[in-house]
Amino acid sequence: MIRASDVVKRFGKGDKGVTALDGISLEIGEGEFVSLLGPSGCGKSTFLRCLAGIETASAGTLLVDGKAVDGPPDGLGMAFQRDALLDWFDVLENVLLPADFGGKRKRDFEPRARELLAMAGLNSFVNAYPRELSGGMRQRVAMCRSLLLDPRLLLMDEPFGALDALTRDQLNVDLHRLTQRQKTTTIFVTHSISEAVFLSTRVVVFSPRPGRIVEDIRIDLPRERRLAVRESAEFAGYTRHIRGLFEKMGLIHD
Amino acid sequence: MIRASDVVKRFGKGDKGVTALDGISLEIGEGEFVSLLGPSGCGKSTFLRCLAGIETASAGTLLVDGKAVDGPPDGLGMAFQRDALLDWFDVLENVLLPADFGGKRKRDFEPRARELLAMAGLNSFVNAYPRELSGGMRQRVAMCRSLLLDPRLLLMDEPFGALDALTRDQLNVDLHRLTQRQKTTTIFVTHSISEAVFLSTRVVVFSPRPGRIVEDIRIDLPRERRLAVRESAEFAGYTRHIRGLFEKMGLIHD
Amino acid sequence: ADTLKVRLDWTPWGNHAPFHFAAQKGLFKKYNLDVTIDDGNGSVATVQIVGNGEYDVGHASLAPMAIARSKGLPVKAIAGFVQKNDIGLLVPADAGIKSPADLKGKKIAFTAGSLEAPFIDRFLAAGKLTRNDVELLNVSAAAKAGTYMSGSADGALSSVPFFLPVVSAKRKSTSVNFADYGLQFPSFGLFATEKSIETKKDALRRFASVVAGCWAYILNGHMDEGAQAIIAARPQAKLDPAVLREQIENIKAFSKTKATENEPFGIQAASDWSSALEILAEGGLLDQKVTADAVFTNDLIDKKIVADLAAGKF
Amino acid sequence: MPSALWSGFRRSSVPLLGALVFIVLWEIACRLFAIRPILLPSPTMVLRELADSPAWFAEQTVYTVGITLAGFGAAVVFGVLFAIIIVEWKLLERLLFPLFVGLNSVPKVALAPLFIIWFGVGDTPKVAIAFLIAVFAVVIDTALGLRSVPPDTLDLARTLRGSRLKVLLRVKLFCAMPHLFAGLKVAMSLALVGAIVGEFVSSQRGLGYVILSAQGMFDTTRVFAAIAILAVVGVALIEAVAIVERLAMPWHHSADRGGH
Amino acid sequence: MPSALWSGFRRSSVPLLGALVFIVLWEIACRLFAIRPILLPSPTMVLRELADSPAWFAEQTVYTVGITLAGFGAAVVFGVLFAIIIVEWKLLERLLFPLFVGLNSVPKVALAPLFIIWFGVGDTPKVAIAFLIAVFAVVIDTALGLRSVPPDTLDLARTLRGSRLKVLLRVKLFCAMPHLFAGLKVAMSLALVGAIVGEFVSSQRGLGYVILSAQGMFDTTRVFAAIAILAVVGVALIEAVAIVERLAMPWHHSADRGGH
Ligand SMILES: Nc1ncnc2c1ncn2[C@@H]1O[C@H](COP(=O)(O)OP(=O)(O)OP(=O)(O)O)[C@@H](O)[C@H]1O
Ligand SMILES: Nc1ncnc2c1ncn2[C@@H]1O[C@H](COP(=O)(O)OP(=O)(O)OP(=O)(O)O)[C@@H](O)[C@H]1O
Ligand SMILES: Cc1ncc(C[n+]2csc(CCO)c2C)c(N)n1
Ligand SMILES: [Mg+2]
Ligand SMILES: [Mg+2]
Repeated sequence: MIRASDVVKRFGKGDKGVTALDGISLEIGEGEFVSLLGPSGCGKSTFLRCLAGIETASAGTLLVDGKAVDGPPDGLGMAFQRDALLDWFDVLENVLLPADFGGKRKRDFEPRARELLAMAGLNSFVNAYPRELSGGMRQRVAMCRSLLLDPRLLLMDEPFGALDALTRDQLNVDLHRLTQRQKTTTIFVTHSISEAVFLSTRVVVFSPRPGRIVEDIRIDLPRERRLAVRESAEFAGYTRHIRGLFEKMGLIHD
Repeated sequence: MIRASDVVKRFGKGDKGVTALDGISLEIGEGEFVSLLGPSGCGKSTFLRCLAGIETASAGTLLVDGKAVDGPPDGLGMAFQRDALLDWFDVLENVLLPADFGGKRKRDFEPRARELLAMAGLNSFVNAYPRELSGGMRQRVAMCRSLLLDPRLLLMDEPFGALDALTRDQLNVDLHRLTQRQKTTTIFVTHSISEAVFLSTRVVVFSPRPGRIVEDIRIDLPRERRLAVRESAEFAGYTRHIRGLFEKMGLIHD
Repeated sequence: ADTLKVRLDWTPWGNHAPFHFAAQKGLFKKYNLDVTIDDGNGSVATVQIVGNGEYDVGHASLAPMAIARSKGLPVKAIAGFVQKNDIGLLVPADAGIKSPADLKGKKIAFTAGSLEAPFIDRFLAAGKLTRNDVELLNVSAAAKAGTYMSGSADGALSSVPFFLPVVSAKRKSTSVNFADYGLQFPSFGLFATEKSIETKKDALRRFASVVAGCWAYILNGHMDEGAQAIIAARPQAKLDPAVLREQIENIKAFSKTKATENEPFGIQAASDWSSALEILAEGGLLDQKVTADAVFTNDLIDKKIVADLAAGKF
Repeated sequence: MPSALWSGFRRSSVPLLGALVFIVLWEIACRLFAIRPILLPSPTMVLRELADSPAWFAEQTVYTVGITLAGFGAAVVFGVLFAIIIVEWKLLERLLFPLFVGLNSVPKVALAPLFIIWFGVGDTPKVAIAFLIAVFAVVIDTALGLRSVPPDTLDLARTLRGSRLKVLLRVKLFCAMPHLFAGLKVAMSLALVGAIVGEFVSSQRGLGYVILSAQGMFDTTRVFAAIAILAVVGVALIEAVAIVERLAMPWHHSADRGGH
Repeated sequence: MPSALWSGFRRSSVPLLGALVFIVLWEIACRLFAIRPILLPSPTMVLRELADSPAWFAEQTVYTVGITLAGFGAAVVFGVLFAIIIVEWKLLERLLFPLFVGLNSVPKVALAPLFIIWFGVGDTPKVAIAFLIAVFAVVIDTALGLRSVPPDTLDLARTLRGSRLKVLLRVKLFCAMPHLFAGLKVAMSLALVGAIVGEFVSSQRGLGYVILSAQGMFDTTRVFAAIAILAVVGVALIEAVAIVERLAMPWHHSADRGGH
């Protein structure tokens, strides 16, 4: 579904410029769930933005469904790192936005929106304005919005960064079920190694800026995952391996 | 240093109102490092904002240094959940802002600012504008800013939420050393149980909205902590206990 | 030399000939005066501004000056140059309009705030018409000519000597004059505040007399010289000498009344003023009763200077 | 409720106080320096003038306000549309905006005579002048507003692949609203001035006509009576815009609840 | 560098094209309908008029621009200060703002003769009129801008316990800048109109005087020559504001780099 070869992204020019991505090559098939892990500032968000067609790569080719990306692809759902809620709409309207923009009748999607909000534990905030929400609540609204139209390609940039462990676990389970059922191709940026391993069919680890792929790890855990899988030895193996990769990249002095 | 009794905070009026904090009583001594843990939307940020004097409690008393809070207390450093960087200043100027606002000569604090930025791994972005930074880099700048003047009271609202495990560990160590050395009284909101245990002298767990204190746990680990402490049995005991509290609050279905 | 600041009624037109002529001939200097001449934008503004002491002397239609006097502005006429009412209705020459009676159903442009406005009813009444028998269009002074020449109006009320020459080039016109229908009051002349009359009496006398003398000289067959003097003083204004000359020529017909016919130029008649004040009062334009002696003085006309200059003895 | 009434009263009493102080100072100055009424009438004289023929003044005011609102309405409709066009199509901006700025720099007072020839002497030229004077502020402020969408929000809109129209209606217009209303306030004030200028050029009615005719007769008191009405009408019209603004942006209120 | 030149040329050629089309249409209309020059002169006639005495027109233009800039400068200084005052002190806002709105609604054209009496016949009354006409837009837009600080940023400023002055200088003014510049553009355009209105009332120089005296001679061609100059000057002055705007907000550029 996605094929990146030697994607380079530079911001600015010359000496003062910053190379965010430096030769990313990656293939992602239909229905895969790929997590991107990497140090802060390594270019994960930039890569998602290139895929979403809101940033253009400086070099290399980036194909989605065999076509070069030159704008947001069909059936895209995206959750931004900074939630990007619209202050002037209430929570429900924010979630219904993709339907509205997609030219669909909002009324038809209201049940779906309410269902997603309920899943995210926001039943009682359906009619609140974004300014009245806590940081984690905003993130959850943004997540619901990205899921509203059952996207074929789901790009999520640290959607659970501001959530407590419990809510996060809950949403991990829900997201896993959802993407499994719909066979959604998902690219998921996170800083939680266990979250990445739990959710993914593959985990891609980026090096510090300029972002390069350090390793592309296939996660061979059962397709259907329950939280209990995190107690398994394989799971621990994967997380340990990834943690090792991180430690090799930088040294922690204390 | 801090004494809260029966602090209540309600937003809005009547039926449509939301009770964010419902009877918080808490005492925090000089030099303590207290982490607040709790589900998303339970009122952690609201509590910090009340302490910082930018939100007024609806009921109850809140004393800092024996005085009722009616504005930001002396020697306050605060890192907001959404970084609150100023778009029109570059990174260095953003970090120097507390000096500037405090009526001090910016030049005197420039070495300190550069030192903090270096610690946060941002040496090469000293003169970048906030728009050119990644999410995690913005958070780190905001953290440096809160530390610039060696505050007596440090309030941090999920300062490391957007950081990868490695950078996070590094900054945990650095923050621990810093607050230890300066005996900074710190109140620290996080969603990471292990981070809370690692850093804190006490961990306070909030219940879901309306926020109440579920348990106030003293962390009896050596005053000086190294990362290795996380491998200790006591450490695991604390994290397990806290996780248990969370699980009692809500049930994860999968 | 005594300095005098003069404000004129309008932007350059034929009416300004004696001022620029006197300056050009060095007559002000000769009579020990240092004169600055500023253009204006309407008699009303000139009366207000001069009346409040910004200038030493003003040149404007004197009827508005009398009205201002009655409302408490301490101004007085010191010379009368255009002593017949110059306001009239301009109509196309081929329209067959000879008197107000012919105006039924016509569109007439006028300017609110200028002196024709309060007398329109009485002008129409002279032809046994009322306001409802015609269509009155209020347009600003600047828009009047365009409205008239483009045919949007069948007639326009304005200063005849000013207006006729300019529009005639494009639309052959004649005038029906207010003065011929009982609406007689003085038009352009010099005036000053009582204070400056007191403090600068001598300088003002020389000034008024020089201007009056020059007017007499110009109207006495030296109209081209007058026109040329205006053009020389305002070289960039692209003034048309033919139009200026015609304006000056037209003014001549309005310059004297029966009562002043044989007086030196600039001298005003108390009888003229009394009847004018009556007419103004009937129009409801005067607040307090004013007497003729209060609104004018002939003390500031030095007959000798006027006579000398009128005779071309510069 | 009585307390709400009381606070409402206190809220409006302060501006009234400001105006009152101004008027009293003016009255005192007039008496102290014995200023001639033809130069500057005292407030009591102006009030007496107004009290003498309130119905007539009201009639003139209604006419002028009508012209103002018509010009303002046209400026809002055209100004917003033009702003949208130049913001949406860069090329059209480069093509049309300088032309628009140029045309706007032409003083309407100078063009007014032509307006009468083009539009006749009815209400149209007055509305046109009010419109022309007011429209620039609407265009500039709306264009700024439409461009003030935060980058994050623009990115979101792009990924949702909404039609330009949807992005405009759901995102840009909302972002533009505070700016739009600032522009509307300036425009309202300018439309009122424009209506007066229009009436100066040609009119049989309205406050502009009142001012012009009164000036011609040195009736400064009446001029100031009309000016006083204009001041009050100006405040009322702008307050009306502010009320619409508050109604149109409920989400701004909810922010107030937070206690900032 | 040559490519930069070329792109600069292309960039400016589009607006020129817009103006050119407009002028050509106007010329064609004049010839086609044989419009009398006294009603509407053709562009060629206007150009010839300008070419006849360029130095003189330049002199008048310089004078008018001087008045405009003086009035504009005063409006910026006073307008920004007034906006700061009403934003910083709620009570002063309630006290002064309605008064200000009321005074602003008074048409300056009606007050103009009084201005001469108050300020004399020099440049001051003209500058005062330009100032008064321009200042409202500055106040409204700056006040909006000063109030547009995001809540997060306000919270930050409060926790830093900076003096009000610091908050103003480091936060509010920066937030206000885009709004301020929108206001300045409107104000610049109004100051130009104000200078002309001022020159109408009393002046021996400047483009306003040119228009007035040309109107007196029914020299419509010259009126349009002055109007044409005003249009060009208006575009230039507003472009100048836009250039200062770009220089004053470098952080907005850096955002462009991101490719939004
Ligand atoms: N608009 C921009 N202009 C200039 N540089 C930019 C811009 N956006 C991103 N960068 C740079 O690109 C690099 C990668 O940024 P990116 O946001 O992709 O990081 P990230 O991996 O998402 O980090 P984080 O985990 O902290 O969000 C950073 O060094 C950043 O400074
Ligand atoms: N300005 C506001 N207006 C109305 N309600 C608010 C406002 N700010 C916060 N709330 C409500 O108060 C509650 C607590 O919010 P708070 O931001 O303190 O949560 P939090 O514990 O920080 O959550 P998170 O971990 O998601 O950041 C939430 O239910 C939120 O909806
Ligand atoms: C464009 C224009 N400019 C000047 C005048 C001048 N003017 C000279 S005398 C007179 C009448 C005064 O009673 C007027 C108005 C005008 N008419 N139109
Ligand atoms: Mg990122
Ligand atoms: Mg929070």
